[in-house]
Amino acid sequence: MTTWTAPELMAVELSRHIADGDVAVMGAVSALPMAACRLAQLTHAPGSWFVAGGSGAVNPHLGPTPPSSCDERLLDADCVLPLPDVVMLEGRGDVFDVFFAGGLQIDAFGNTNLERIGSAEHTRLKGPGGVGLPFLPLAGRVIIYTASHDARTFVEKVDFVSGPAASITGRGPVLIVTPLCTMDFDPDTKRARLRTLHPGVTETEVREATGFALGISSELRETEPPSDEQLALLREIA
Amino acid sequence: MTTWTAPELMAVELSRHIADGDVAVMGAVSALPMAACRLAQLTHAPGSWFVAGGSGAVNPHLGPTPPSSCDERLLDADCVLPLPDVVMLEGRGDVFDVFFAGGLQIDAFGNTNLERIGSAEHTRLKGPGGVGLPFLPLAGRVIIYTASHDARTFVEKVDFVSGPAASITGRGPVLIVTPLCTMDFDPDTKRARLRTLHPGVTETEVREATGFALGISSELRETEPPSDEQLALLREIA
Amino acid sequence: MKSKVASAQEAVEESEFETLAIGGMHLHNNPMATIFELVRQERRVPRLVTSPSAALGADVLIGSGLVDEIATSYVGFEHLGLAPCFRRAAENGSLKVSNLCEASITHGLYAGASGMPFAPLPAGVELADVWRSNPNAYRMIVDPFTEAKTLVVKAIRPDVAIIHAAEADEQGTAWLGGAVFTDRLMAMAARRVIVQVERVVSREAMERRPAGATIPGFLVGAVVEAPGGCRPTASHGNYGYDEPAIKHYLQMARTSEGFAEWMPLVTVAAQ
Amino acid sequence: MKSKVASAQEAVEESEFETLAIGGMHLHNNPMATIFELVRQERRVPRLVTSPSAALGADVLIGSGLVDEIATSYVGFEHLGLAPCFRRAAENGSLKVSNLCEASITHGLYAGASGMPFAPLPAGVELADVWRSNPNAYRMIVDPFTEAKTLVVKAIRPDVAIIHAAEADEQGTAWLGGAVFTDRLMAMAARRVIVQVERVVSREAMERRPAGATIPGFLVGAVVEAPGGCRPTASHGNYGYDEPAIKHYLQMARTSEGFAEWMPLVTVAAQ
Repeated sequence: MTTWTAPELMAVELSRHIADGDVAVMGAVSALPMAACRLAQLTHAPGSWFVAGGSGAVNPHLGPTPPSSCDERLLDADCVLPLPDVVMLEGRGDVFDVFFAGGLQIDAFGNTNLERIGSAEHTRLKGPGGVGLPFLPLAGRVIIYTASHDARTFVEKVDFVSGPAASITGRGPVLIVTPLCTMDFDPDTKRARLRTLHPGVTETEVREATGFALGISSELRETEPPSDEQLALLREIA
Repeated sequence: MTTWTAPELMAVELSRHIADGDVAVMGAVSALPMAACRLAQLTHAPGSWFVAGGSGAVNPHLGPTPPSSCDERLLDADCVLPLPDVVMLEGRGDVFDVFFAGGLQIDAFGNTNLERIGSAEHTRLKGPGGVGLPFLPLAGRVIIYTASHDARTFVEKVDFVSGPAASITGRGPVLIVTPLCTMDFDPDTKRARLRTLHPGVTETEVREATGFALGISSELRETEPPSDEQLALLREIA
Repeated sequence: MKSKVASAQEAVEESEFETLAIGGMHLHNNPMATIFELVRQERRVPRLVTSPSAALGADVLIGSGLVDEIATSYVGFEHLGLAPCFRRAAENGSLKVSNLCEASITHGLYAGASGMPFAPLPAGVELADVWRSNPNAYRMIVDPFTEAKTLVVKAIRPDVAIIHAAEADEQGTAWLGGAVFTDRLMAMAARRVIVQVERVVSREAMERRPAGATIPGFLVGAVVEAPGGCRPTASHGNYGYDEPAIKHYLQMARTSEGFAEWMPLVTVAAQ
Repeated sequence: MKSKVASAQEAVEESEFETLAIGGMHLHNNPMATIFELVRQERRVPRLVTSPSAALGADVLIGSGLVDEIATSYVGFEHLGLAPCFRRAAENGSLKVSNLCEASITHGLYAGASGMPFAPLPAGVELADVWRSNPNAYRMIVDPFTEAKTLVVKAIRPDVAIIHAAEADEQGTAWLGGAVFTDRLMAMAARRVIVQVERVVSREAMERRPAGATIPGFLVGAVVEAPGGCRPTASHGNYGYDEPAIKHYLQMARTSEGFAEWMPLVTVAAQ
C-alpha cells in the first residue's frame, strides 16, 4: 500500500481545488500551496496559473519547491512580475481566483489572524503581521491551510482580523485544509463544518482539536487518498 | 572662420545652462535638449544626468541623436527606467533640476501652451496636447526652447496654460532659447526680457518677431558663439 | 491548454467595449494591424484612451469617424507634425477631447490596475488649465491628513486594451522587446487585453525574460500574430518607423478625402 | 565626476533621518552590513519602515534597542519562526508597532515616490482590522466621484532608504540582480538612498541591464561595497540564506541576553 505524509495529503487535497484556468496567489510560508498549484498544472488543470508570493514568479517550475516564498530559485518561471505589480493586481478584484491564506488563529467563519493573540493592551503573543491578508475580500475564493490543527489555532472568534472572511467580489473562504481534515462552510450560517476526515482520523479527534463548535457536512466522507500518480509527481515537485 | 547653424548655436547655448550634478528631463521633439545635455556631459558637466522623454533612457549615449524622444536607439544608455517611473519621479519635486519645455505659444511670463490657439469654443488651431507640461511647477528650473520665433508663438498671454510658469518647488522659467536670441526673466516683473542676441541678429528683428512687450536685460550682449571644441563634439553627438 | 492565438478579426469580434485603450508612444509600437481591423469592422469607439503620447493609431481611428471621445494628453507626430484627423475632428467639434496630462494617464492607469477608485496628483499640477477643461475626470478634494487642497483624477479602467509586443507565447505571456512605455500598465488596468506580436514563440522561449518587460498570460485575452503589425510606425526590437510613409500619410490626411483615399490602400496592403 | 562609493561608516554618518526604510523581503536581501553599522554607531531610529515582509534586518535593529516605532506589515522568519526581538519588544511595549498592510506599504511608497500626498486603497481592504489599529496612517474619506467611502493611506517618504543590490557603479546606478521586491520603489520614494552591493563595477558593465531591475544613480547618495553584506540572509544572484546561522540567531535571540551575546560576535566578524 502506498503511504504518504500529512503534508503530502494536504498538498494533493489543495491541488484538487484548483480548476483549469484559475489564477492563484499565495504569500509567506507557501511551499504547500505552491506544490499544490504545480501539481494541479501537471494533472487536471494545465491551464491554471499561480503567482508565488513576494518573488513575483508566475508559474515557477519548482522541483524542488523552496521553503521561502521569495527564494531566487522561484524566478525560474514562466515569467516574473515585479512585486509591486502583484500587489496592484491583488487590488483589482477580478484577477485572482484563489488566495491561499493561513493564520495563528482561524475562526469559525474563516477569519484569519496573524497579528496577535490577546488584546492590544494585553498581547500574549505578538504575531508577525498579516502582510497581504487584507486583500482576501477581493479574492474569488479563499483557501485556508494550516500545519497546526489545535484549539489555540481554531477559535470561535479571532482576536484580530488580518484576513477577513467577508468578501466583496467573490465567495470568500471555501475550504480549510489541516493535518486532520478538510472543512467547508455552511451556506446558511457561514460557519466552518467538517467536510472530510483524513484517513485514520476520527471526528472526535477533530472536535477535540477545534476550539469552536464544528458543524458537519451532510456529505462527510474520508479525504480521498493521493493517487500513485499524484504522489509521484508531488515528490518530484517538492 | 567657423560657421554654425541656428540649431547648433541653440544646442550649445542650452548646454551652458546645465550645471554639473543637474538632473534634466525632456519630452517630445527633444533632439535639441538631448544633444545639449550630452554636450554638457562631455564638456563642463560630466556629472550631470538627463532622462530622455518617453523612452525612459537615462543618459542615452547618442551619436546620432534620434529625432524621436521614444526611439529605440536611446535605450543604449547608462540605464533605462520604465516610463511610469519617470512620471512618478517628476511628481516628487526634488529629483529633476531642469525641465525642458516648448509650446505652440509661449507668453511673456513663460507659460507655455500646446493645447489650442483660440478659445475652447472657437479653436483656430488644435494643438497636440501638453503631455507632461503640467509638471513644470515641480521642476527646479524650466528652460524653454523653440524653433519658431514669431509673433504667433510669443504672445502676451497664452490661450491655455499647458505648462505653468508658476513654481511651487523651484525657480520656474529661467531661460528661453530661440533661433534669434535668448531671454531671461526680470526678477521683479517676472516678464521675459532680452538677454543675448545671436550673432547677426538685431534687437529690432527680435522685437518684430515677438508678440509681447519685451524688456531688455541691463547686461544685454551677443550670444557667445560655439567654440570649435563644442561644435566638433556636437556634430559627433547630433 | 487552449491557445490564445487568434486572428485580428476574431480578437476584435470578441471584444466588447465602451472604453478602448491603445498602446504605443509617439511613432513607436502603435498596434496598427489590430487598429486597421477595428476600422474594417467599423467598430464604434465610444471612448478612446491613449498612452500619454498617441500618434497614428489614434489618428486613423478618428479619421475613420469611429471615435466619439478621446481621453489623451497628446496626439501628434512629434517632429513630423500635427495629427491631421485629430486636429480636424477636434476643430470641427465632431470629436470630444477629454484632456488629461501625462501624470493623470499614468497614475489613472495605476489606479485602474490597483483597484484604487482614483489617484491624487502631486501639488503643482493643478496650476495648469488641464483639469479645469475636463471636469468629468478631475475633482479637487481636501487631503484628510493635511487639509491641503488636492487634485485627484479618476481611475482609468479600459474595457479592452490593444498593445503591441515583440513576442508572446500561446498562453498569452508577452515580452515587449524595447521600451515599455505605459503599455504594461495599460495591460494591467484593462479588463481584456489584445496583444499583437511580431512572432508567436514557445513557452520556453518566453521564460526568464526580464521581469519588468513581460505581461503574464493570465492578463491576456488574445494574441494576434501580426508581423510588421506596427508599420508604418516602429516596433521596438524589430524595425524603425517608416518616415516617408508617415510623411505621405500626413500629406494625404490633410483632407478627409485624402484620408479616405489612403485608408483602403493601407488596410488592403495589411491583409 | 565624484565617486559615490563610501564605507558603511561614512554612508551612515552622513545620513540624517526620522524615518528610515530598509529593504529586502523575508530571508533575502536584508542589507545587514549597513544595518550592523547603524548598530555600531548606535543610531537611534525614530521610525523604521520596512518592506511588506521584514526579517533579520528589522529584528536586529529592534534587538539593539534603537527603534522607537516600526511601520510594517510583517516581521518574521517565514518557515523558520517568529522574530524574537520584534516579538519581545512589541509584547513588553518598548516598541510601538504601526500596522500597515502590504497594499498600504506598496501604494504608500508609490505615493511617496510620485509626490502624491496619500493613496486610496481598493474597496475591501477596510474589512480587516489593520487600519483601525493605526489611525495615524489611515483615513476614511469619500470618493468624490462615487460618494463611496474610501480608505486612504498616507504617503511614505523615508528620509533614508538602505537597500542591497548585486552591483552598482561609482555613479550609483545599481542593478538588483534578482527579484526587485519593493526595494526599487523604496529607493524611488526616499530622500536619500544608500545602496550596499556585492561588487562595484564599471559604468559600462551597468549599461543595458534590464529596465525594471536598475536604480538610476541620480537617486543614490552612497554606494557601500559589502561583499557578503546580506549574510546570513540571501543576496539574490549571489548566495542563498544560511539556514543554520539563522536558526542559531533565532535560538540566541530568544532572550535579550542571548541577543547581546550574538550581536558583537557578528558585527565584529562582519568588519
